[in-house]
Amino acid sequence: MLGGGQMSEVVMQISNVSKVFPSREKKEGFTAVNSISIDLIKGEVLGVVGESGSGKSTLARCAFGITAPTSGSITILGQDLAGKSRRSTRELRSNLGFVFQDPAGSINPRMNVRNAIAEPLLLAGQSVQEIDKRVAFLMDRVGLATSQLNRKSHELSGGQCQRVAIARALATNPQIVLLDEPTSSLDLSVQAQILNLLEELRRDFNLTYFLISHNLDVVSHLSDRVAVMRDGVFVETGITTKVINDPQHPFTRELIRAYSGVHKSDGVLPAGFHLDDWQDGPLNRWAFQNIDSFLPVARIEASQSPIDLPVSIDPAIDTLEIEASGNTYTLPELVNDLDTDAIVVVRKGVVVYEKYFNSMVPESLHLLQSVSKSILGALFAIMADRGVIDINKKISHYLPELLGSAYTDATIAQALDMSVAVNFSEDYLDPESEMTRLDRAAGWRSNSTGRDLGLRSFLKTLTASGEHGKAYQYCSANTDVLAWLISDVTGMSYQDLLTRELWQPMGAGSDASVILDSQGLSVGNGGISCTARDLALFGQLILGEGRAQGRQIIPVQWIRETFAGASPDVISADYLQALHPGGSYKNQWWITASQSQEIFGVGIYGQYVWVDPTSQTVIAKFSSLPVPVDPVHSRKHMALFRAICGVTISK
Amino acid sequence: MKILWNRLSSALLVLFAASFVTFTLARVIPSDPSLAYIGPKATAADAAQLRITLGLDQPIPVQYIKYLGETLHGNWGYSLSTKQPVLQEIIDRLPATLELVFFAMSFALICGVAMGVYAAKYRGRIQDSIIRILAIAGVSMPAFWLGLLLQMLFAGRLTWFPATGQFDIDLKYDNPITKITGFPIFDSIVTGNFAATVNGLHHMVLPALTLSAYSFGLISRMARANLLEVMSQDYIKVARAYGLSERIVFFKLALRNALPPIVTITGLSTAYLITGTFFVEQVYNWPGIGSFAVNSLISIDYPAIMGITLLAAIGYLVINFIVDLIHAKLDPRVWMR
Amino acid sequence: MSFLFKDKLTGTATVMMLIFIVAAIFGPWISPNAKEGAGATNVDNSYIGPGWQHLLGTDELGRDLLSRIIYGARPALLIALAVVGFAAIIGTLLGLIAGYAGGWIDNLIMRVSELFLSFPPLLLSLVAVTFLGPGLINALIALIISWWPWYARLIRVEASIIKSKPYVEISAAMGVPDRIIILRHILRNVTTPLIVQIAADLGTVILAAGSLAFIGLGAQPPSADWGLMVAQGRNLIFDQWWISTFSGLAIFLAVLSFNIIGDALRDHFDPRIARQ
Amino acid sequence: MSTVLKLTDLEVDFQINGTVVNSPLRGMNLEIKAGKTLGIVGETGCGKTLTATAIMGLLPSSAVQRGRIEFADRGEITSKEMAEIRGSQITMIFQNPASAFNPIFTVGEQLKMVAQRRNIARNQIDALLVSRLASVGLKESKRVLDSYPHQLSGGMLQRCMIAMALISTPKLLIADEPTTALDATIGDQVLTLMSTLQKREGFAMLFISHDVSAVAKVADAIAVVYAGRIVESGPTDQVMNWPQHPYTRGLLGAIPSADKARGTLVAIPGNVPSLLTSVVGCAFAERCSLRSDKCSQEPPIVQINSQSVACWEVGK
Repeated sequence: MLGGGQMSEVVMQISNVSKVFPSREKKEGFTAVNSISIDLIKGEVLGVVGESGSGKSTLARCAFGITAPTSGSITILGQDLAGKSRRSTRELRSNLGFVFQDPAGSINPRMNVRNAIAEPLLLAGQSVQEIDKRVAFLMDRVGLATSQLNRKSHELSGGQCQRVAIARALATNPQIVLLDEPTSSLDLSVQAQILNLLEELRRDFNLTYFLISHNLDVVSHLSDRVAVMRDGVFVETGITTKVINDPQHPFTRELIRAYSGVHKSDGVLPAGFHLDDWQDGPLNRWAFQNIDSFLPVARIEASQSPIDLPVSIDPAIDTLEIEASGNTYTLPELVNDLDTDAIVVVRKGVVVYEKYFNSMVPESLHLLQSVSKSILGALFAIMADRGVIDINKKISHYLPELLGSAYTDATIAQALDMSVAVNFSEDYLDPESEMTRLDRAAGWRSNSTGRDLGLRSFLKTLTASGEHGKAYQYCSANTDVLAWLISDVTGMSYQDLLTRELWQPMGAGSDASVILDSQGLSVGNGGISCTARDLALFGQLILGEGRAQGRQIIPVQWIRETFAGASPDVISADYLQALHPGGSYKNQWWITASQSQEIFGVGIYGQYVWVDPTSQTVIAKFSSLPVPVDPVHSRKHMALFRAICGVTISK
Repeated sequence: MKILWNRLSSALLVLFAASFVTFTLARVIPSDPSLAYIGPKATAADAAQLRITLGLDQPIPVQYIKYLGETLHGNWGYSLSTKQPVLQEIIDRLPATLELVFFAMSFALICGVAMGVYAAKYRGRIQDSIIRILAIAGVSMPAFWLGLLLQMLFAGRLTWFPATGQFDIDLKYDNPITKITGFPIFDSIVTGNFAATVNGLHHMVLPALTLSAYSFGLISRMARANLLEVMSQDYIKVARAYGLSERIVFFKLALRNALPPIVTITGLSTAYLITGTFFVEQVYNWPGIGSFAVNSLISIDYPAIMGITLLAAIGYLVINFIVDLIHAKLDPRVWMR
Repeated sequence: MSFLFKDKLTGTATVMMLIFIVAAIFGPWISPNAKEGAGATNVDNSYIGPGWQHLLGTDELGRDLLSRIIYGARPALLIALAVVGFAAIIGTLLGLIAGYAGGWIDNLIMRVSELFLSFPPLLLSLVAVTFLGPGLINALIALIISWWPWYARLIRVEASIIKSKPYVEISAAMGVPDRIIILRHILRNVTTPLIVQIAADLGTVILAAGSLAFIGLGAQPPSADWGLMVAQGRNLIFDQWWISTFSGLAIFLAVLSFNIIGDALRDHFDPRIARQ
Repeated sequence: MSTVLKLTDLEVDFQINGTVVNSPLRGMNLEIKAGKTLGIVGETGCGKTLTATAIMGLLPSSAVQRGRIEFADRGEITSKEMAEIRGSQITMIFQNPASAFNPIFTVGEQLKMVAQRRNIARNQIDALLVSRLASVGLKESKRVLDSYPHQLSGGMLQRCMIAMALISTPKLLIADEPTTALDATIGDQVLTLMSTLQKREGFAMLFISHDVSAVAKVADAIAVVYAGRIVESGPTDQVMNWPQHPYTRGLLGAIPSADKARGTLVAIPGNVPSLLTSVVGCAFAERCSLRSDKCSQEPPIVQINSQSVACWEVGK
């Protein structure tokens, strides 16, 4: 064992061995083994573990003189193999034994067991009697009956073939044995027999093993020392128990995790992640920024010539003191209190405040939740203006699939203004509410109900609850219907439409993404993720009456209509009036009807785009609040935004 | 593109070497070509004089370079038996042979693939056995003998088809074919010479059938074997597991996968047709390269033999080249390398 | 050997092949008229149709056709064996060297054999026999010239596959000399594909030799050679149809039975294809 | 919870000219609940893959099948009915992704063929495929769809295969050694992906593998198969931690690891039986250390803890 320290005798010395194969693609060739050095100590088992293409077999073949290395040297028992003829090294080679992976291929199919084992003895010039004696001894040691002496490889099982191979490897009493994937093609129960046999023989004959395997279990079981190989180099070498229990290299850790019987999430998903919980805190801190790790998304592409807003940070903003919900906060305190992930303030076209939290960076995408609806509103303005759709037509006119559902008689405009009368409970916490069903249909929650497979099939099941256009009723499904409708009418995917009509024209700096349901339909009600900067840019576009980069992108008329709010004839909702007296919902935007005439888009868990025409300010804010909706959070946000805009006014 | 260039350059090399081999064969081997030229009664002096005239006294490499230069300039020498320029003879006779090969190949390909597919579909049943016997018979059949048999039966006994020739003899008086491309049947169609077309096709049936037997056997066997090979692949199992209909699995997937090797064997069997024409044209007195070749061989007409050999090697190269192109087109793994 | 009788077709072919072999060996003793079979003419009896007297009729020189055909079996089988045998020996030798040695030797041998293969099949033989002069022996040499490259290529591929088998690599790593590796491991394992190829080629060679004889470049009169006999009967095909028909039938049946047996042999040794 | 698949006494024989030459399945009984995973573990030739092939109705013509297959709310289904739901309600992923895709068609063409078969409107297919590829973690869907199989890695192809299996939102996904041909780390990623997808889509899964630890990672319940019959089944934790059948114990004891002293692996003597021989009584008896005279008779199924064990000797 290794414990012997100074007693240890090096039987094989591999120094700076490299092997380069000629390659079609690369002129300099493909480097399978890249300058590896390691010593093999008498009596030890050195295990090399690696995946396919790691170069482990090539290393073994170089070490045992099967192929010549491109550079470096190999010393076996003090002698160098390189450059010597096969004949002159025969004696040295008799100290080496070989066991390969393919049991059947290891034995010449034309030779019987006796002759296969006898081959190395014949080479050593032994007499027939000596050979027969030795073969009988070996057969016994590897657990083969003498009755099998005359069998050929196809008459033996894989395990028996491997026993013959081991017997041949031991024929000349070698010191070092190469085991190249010795059990990889064997069944588990046979593998155990062979592994036990190998250990027994090692002990009895004081053998040194050079073990190569992709199987970490096998290597860690049999080896004293282990080397983890990847892309031609050892990424980690050490005493087996140490490497297994305290791996240093990330690849070793990955390998160990793959072989551990317990199922752990694969590093992309955080501990405790479950599809039914990701929207709630604290998981949402990670999830909102990493939607694409667990849900299918499609790309909304950035502009080729992005607008880079000028930056001039206003230090005054951080010194604000804000009164909210009976407390007084400094602005950083309030921002922190509201679980902010990112906040960007643009005043008169200049970025005056920009902060990121929770490991967000300016390039990070964050889920917009229902702020996505406001983006859809803008897209519909563009499409209606171009005559692609008529918003006063019935939805079923464009989507006959929805005939019979709540959307049979509702118009596009009514859906945009959330005045469709539909049996829909927007209760985020009730597992049987339509909202929860919608989440399941969109793939946002696990679904083992067998129903609501995809948005389309869910939307068809919604029923009308009365006359449309009479009363405001917030219903996320409306927006999903609209996203479906517009991509069906145009024959383009929703993400491509957004790329072409909005994201690129407005000069977005980064790609955004939109979540897809299992059928590939974009989740319009809340599936967009983008950077805080790009959301602010979108707000800026609204503020600038739809113009960007010298082009009118969103029709002015529509923006003015939106600012004007919904018709007073439409019955409003108590919670809306409580928060925004006189406020309303129009074109997928919220209208505050306050003195400053702000409009905004809002998503659950604290996502906002805030547009204040009075102070010419746009605020984009991402958060990961612990609960979807809470009036206290809402009031604090209003206070925060108005305070920021107020600074502007005071200046 | 690089593959294409590699193929082309190696083809040129092969051609160069092939011409050298034929040349060497013609020169090194004992029978002195000059004897054939002047006949057995000539004196030794006559022969020596002729050897100088023909340049046969010079060293072989010199002769070869000279020959190569001449060949490249289109001077393929004069046929010893017809005393005509070899290249002219070849150009005159090539269309007849190519038409024969075209019809034989078309027949072999269509029937071969159809039969192969049919046999694969009914594997192990009586249909399969019958097609198997037909195919083995096809590759075991001496073309010259099959030609004679068909002549005896369909021309001699049944008189359904003419026994020999490309057209009836009177045709050139009654309905002469206007020469456009030199391909008689093609020209007759283009010029609307209906009578000649019918007559030509009528003469075509027996020789084409005879010539196609071998290729038919090869192609049908290969088509069957490959279809079955493909049908046992994992991806076919997957297609079935995903509920694709048997019709789509068999005709859209399997047949498409089996095509590349069928193309290869078609190319190879076209090569067999090249030498096949020698015997078939001989039997049917077909005025093509094949009968010219046999006559040249018998009379040791070495300029003609060398010309024909060179032409055959070129033809073989062209076929292989086309096969490679189609192959690459059919199998993305080839052209993406 | 039971695979030679695995189905009716193969069984029939085996029986047929045995008949040809018997005819080739015992021809002089079993033919109805041994003298005529050997070439003696009997002009009075020329052009007698098939009947009880002469089962297959007589030829233009009055020789009993059946006897002639029985006598023709020997040269047909001999040339097949000789051509395939020599081609296999030359090809195996070169193929083994190329496959095991690799490198420039491999390149040289393979380029040369590719050169021979760049002619359409049989063409090289035709040209060679023309310049060598007609005759059975020359035809044999000519056929060997165009046949050996196929074997070289086959054996080379097989050898290079076997060369990378673990048992060969282990032997080499143990220090076993190349010579012994080639003999002990490689040669012994190429025998199967070699036998399959030989069996498949025997028929084809009979066909090729017949073709040479038919255009007068093979065996010369008065030898009893099937291809030659078809040629001799060619102009009589409409009247004395039996001469060409039966001589050709002999070629056809011989080739057919060899091909069927070749298939059976291949199926037997290569079960992957047989399953289909 | 509803049952998605139930096999009762499923047997398969192979016949040549009317005589049975091989009986690789000798009475499989199993049940898979909606949204759950059943793992089948066993060594070469125990009948794992054949079970999947039989369920899919893809046995070769030389096979004779007996027993009941019940599927979801349809009850017992015939092979004809299976042909209807095959590829839509039941889908399958295979061991070797490199050979499971047709080499001469692009991945996109092959996925489209499957989607078209599912009667999905032509204009929705592209979006569907993009979504499906995105959901299996392939973001560059365009590049993937336009690729030929040989241009993609094994891991990517297996993801494509999973995407293909989910096109029709199946009720049951059969995974036949889905990670065997992949490197361990890649295989582990695929396993994670399958669990995540299962949570989201709610399909039930029949997970077949020779790799006990892979099965333990994903399966809710495990069935250990030996010689064409289940010898032990039960919840994963139970079977992994308290194996009852001597074969299960042997199998788990045979897994090498750093914790086990060298040379002390449980080595079941002998070899996995070939099924050419007909089995009387317990097929494991000849390799079993608990063997008794009774073992020459068919063992009863006994309940121990929450496991069902087919053995005479345990639980006595």
